[in-house]
Amino acid sequence: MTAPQPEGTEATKSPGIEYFPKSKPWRMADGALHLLGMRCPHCGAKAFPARSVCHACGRDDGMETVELVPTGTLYSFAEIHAAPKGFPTPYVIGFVDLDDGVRLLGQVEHRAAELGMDEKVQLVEGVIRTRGDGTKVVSYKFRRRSS
Amino acid sequence: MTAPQPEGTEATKSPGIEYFPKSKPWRMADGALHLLGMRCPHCGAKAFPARSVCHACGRDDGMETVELVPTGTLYSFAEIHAAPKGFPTPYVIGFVDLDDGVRLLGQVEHRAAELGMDEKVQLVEGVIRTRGDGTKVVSYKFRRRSS
Amino acid sequence: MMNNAYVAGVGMTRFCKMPERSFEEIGQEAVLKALKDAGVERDAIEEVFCGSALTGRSMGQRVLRDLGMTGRPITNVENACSSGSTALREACTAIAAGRAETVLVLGIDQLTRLGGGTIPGVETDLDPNLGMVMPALYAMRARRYMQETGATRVHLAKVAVKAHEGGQLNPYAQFRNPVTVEEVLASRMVADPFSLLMCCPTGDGAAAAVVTTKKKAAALGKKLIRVAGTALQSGLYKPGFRDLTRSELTERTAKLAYEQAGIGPEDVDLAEIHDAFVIAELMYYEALGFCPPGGAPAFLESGATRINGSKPVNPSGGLLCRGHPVGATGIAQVCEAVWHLRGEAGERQVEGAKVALTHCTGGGVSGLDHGSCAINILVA
Amino acid sequence: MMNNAYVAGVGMTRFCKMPERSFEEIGQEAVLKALKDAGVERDAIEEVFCGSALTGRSMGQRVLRDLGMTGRPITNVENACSSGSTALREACTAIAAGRAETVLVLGIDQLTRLGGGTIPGVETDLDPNLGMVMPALYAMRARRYMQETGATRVHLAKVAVKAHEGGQLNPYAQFRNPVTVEEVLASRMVADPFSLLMCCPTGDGAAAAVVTTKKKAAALGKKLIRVAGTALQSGLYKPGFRDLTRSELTERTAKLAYEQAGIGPEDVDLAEIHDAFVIAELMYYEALGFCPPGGAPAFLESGATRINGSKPVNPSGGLLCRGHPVGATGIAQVCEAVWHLRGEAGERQVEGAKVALTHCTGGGVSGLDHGSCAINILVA
Ligand SMILES: [Zn+2]
Ligand SMILES: [Zn+2]
Repeated sequence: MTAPQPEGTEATKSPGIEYFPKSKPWRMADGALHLLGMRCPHCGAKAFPARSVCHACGRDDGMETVELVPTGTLYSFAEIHAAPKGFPTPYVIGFVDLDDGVRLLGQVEHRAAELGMDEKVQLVEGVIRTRGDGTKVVSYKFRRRSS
Repeated sequence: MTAPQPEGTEATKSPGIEYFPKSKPWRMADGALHLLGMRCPHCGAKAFPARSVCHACGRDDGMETVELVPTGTLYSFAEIHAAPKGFPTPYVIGFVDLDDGVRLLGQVEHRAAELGMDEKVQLVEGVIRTRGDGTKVVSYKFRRRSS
Repeated sequence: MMNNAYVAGVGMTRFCKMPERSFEEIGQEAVLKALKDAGVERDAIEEVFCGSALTGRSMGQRVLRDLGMTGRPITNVENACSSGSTALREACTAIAAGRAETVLVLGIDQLTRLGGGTIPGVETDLDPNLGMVMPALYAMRARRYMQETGATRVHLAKVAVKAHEGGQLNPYAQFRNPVTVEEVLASRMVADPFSLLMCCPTGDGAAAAVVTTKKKAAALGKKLIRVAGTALQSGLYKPGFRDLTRSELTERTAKLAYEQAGIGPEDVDLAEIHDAFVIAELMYYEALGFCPPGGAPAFLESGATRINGSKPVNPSGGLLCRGHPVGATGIAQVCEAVWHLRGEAGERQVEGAKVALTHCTGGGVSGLDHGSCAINILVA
Repeated sequence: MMNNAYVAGVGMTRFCKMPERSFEEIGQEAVLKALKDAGVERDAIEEVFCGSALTGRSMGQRVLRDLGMTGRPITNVENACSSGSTALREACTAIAAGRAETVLVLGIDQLTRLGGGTIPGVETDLDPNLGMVMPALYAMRARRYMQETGATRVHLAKVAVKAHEGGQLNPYAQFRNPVTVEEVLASRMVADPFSLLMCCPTGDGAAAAVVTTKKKAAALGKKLIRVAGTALQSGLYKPGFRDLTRSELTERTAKLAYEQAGIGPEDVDLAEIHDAFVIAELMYYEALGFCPPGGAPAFLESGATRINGSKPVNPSGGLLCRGHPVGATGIAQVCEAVWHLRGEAGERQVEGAKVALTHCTGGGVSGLDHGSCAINILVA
């Protein structure tokens, strides 16, 4: 473990695992990963990660933390062959528009040749990199929807 | 050896030694260290290290490389107790005005309590730090003149 | 604001990998060349702006020290790839405000000091932690652009081929060789659909310009070249959908620059644009108004943007071939523009050029098109 | 240049170690406070300048993104300890040139991101490679100053004691405790003759100001506070002897600032100066003209520079006690000045203050007094 973890998270129970972001802003339910984002009660704007000021209307009171939907559409992707240390090449990274309108960047669990544009994907948990000491960094990733 | 050395310097013969600056801009003669500086043939200005433009008159032709005198006067000094890695504390650093007018910063081979202001010093070669792999970094330093 | 600043002199180092030189030496070479080109002494410089992104702190002071040129106001600015152009904009503003009459602008970076690889991200941003690298952002733009316009990887490769047509004529360029479509496509994959020759190289370099009032510029006797427009903008934040085949930031910045200069894209004789990756050149043809949205592949194939075409773009070789020491690029573009406007660009001269546009954009920040974009319009 | 910019609003975070917060959050807190203090909406801001030295790149863009405040010109500036003040000077110039009417200035750094210890030097400079650290430069100044003036370590300690007199009344200060001469002398040795409490702490923080035209400031209804002088200079290179007990750079910059404002040191009601180390405060009393050369120890002992003295200096606690997140300091000084000029400084209020001076200097470059110095004069 290279980084301190908040007490009670799975990370404290699984040596060799670290989450990114460290605050683990998601909840697993029925095999799907639900990211915790912001919703502005004044204008309805959503964003990820959560924050206390609304980027859209500028209000800084009462921002709600909400679960984003775990499904979306792959807008575009690239297969990376030259990457910083610890990211095992090749890997695919893509922009996904979640069905509730928030766009996310993240790794996609497939090779580029297997993917198409506008493919339906879902959020899953997975290893995104390995640190020098062997620690696996776990974050949200995308997987093609079987259905 | 962590750094490439120009061929034929002592460094290539002494593993575990590295010079700073790497170009080793000095010559040893009669036990004294003569730094190689710049002299402007147009206005007479001197500076260390050597460069191809005169800071004083702005001419950029014909700058000469000259040996600076190895003796000078300690203008002020401080004894450092908190330093970056590899510099073994405490050590003393001081400003020395060489007798030909160039001011140098460098380590002084004595504790602060042994030194006085305006003390006469001379340039010597010595270890200024030790790298993580044990390599000694050798540079110019100051020593009180016995005479 | 009155755009009343004139470029009186320019100079730059060759762009290439120079790990054996200090950044101070690299910067000094560009400064001395610009002073000589302008025909001014050191003391004529009242202020200095230095744009750099990745090399160090107090860069202007460090470069100018051994030249005996400190002792005046030196302001270091950073705006990623637009750092050099941002410095020029501040210089023009200092002149417009009457704060100074003659100002030195330096752009510099030494990427070989970073130890190779792609440029590191800022750790608090999500994207680099998730595995994002700058080529991938443009690669995703390219994949979507190809899907929407029908462009192919051959079109992408042709951008690199054109860049090398210019670069091989440019003594300041990092690469001096011609390349073929086949060579570009066959180079090793970096971020699919981009192969290595579809990405600008890393390297070192500096570029400088002396900017002054009309009166002083006229007294120096060089052809008068006015900075008729100098616009800077930052990207709009969108946490949701964004059309990655368009650059809202470059479109918005270009509109402001054209307004300032009182011209339109049709008046531009020559443009130096931010082709950090091949798709960038195509996207920015459209964002700068040189061709309609989606029309860039055909516009490229028409030959319009070659040196002897109707709208020459990147005769220098651009970032793809001249190279891209980040903070230096904006001022290198100004050097190139000035040489063309004076008729001093040698073999790569765009004949009769009277209006030149320079464009930089960069700074990867999640949710923005880019951190910043700067566009200058120079008029002879 | 016409100095016609007014400070309409200010705000800052507490300065302290905040490794658990992102620099974006820290900066946003300061920005929102300044906007609220000025009573302006986000959209009123036409341009942004962000001064920071050590934290990251495209800092302004990163801080403003989640506030939905990108999409306008953002210019990042760096001048070591003078980064924040340099940003203010560019903002005032943009207003003077008519480029913008209402400008946000942000100063920010998060030194806890650096992993502790003294601030790293730039590797191409000789000094840090030879073992130089910033406290040692000032420690050498102090040793020479003591030899030439007869000042003692007790005088040095009394500077820290005075700083904590102000800091303990300042809710934004990193330290809120009083200290005694004995405690200062007994703290652990850092760079003889300096013990720990003679050196400013490292920490994190941000400060922001809204600067605008007289007309807009008046419409906002706050007391009018004009930036009557804003001067920036860089140190002169001397490869030979230099009198380290004087600061040629601060003297030169102060002269320009006083000329711009049409005042002299005798007119200053309150000064926030760069006491990064105790000797700095004494030297800068002299360089700013508050007392004659060599007269600083007696001036300090007279009590003149305490909050209720004839020339209050650093009622905030200064760098020694309020703290010094490098890029934030210049704007924190402006916040403090504005609060005093408005009569809003609470327990540490300098009564009846009409003219305030802020002073920063820093950037270790071998052979220069400092890389840069910035002085602002604010007049109510
Ligand atoms: Zn809202
Ligand atoms: Zn000379």
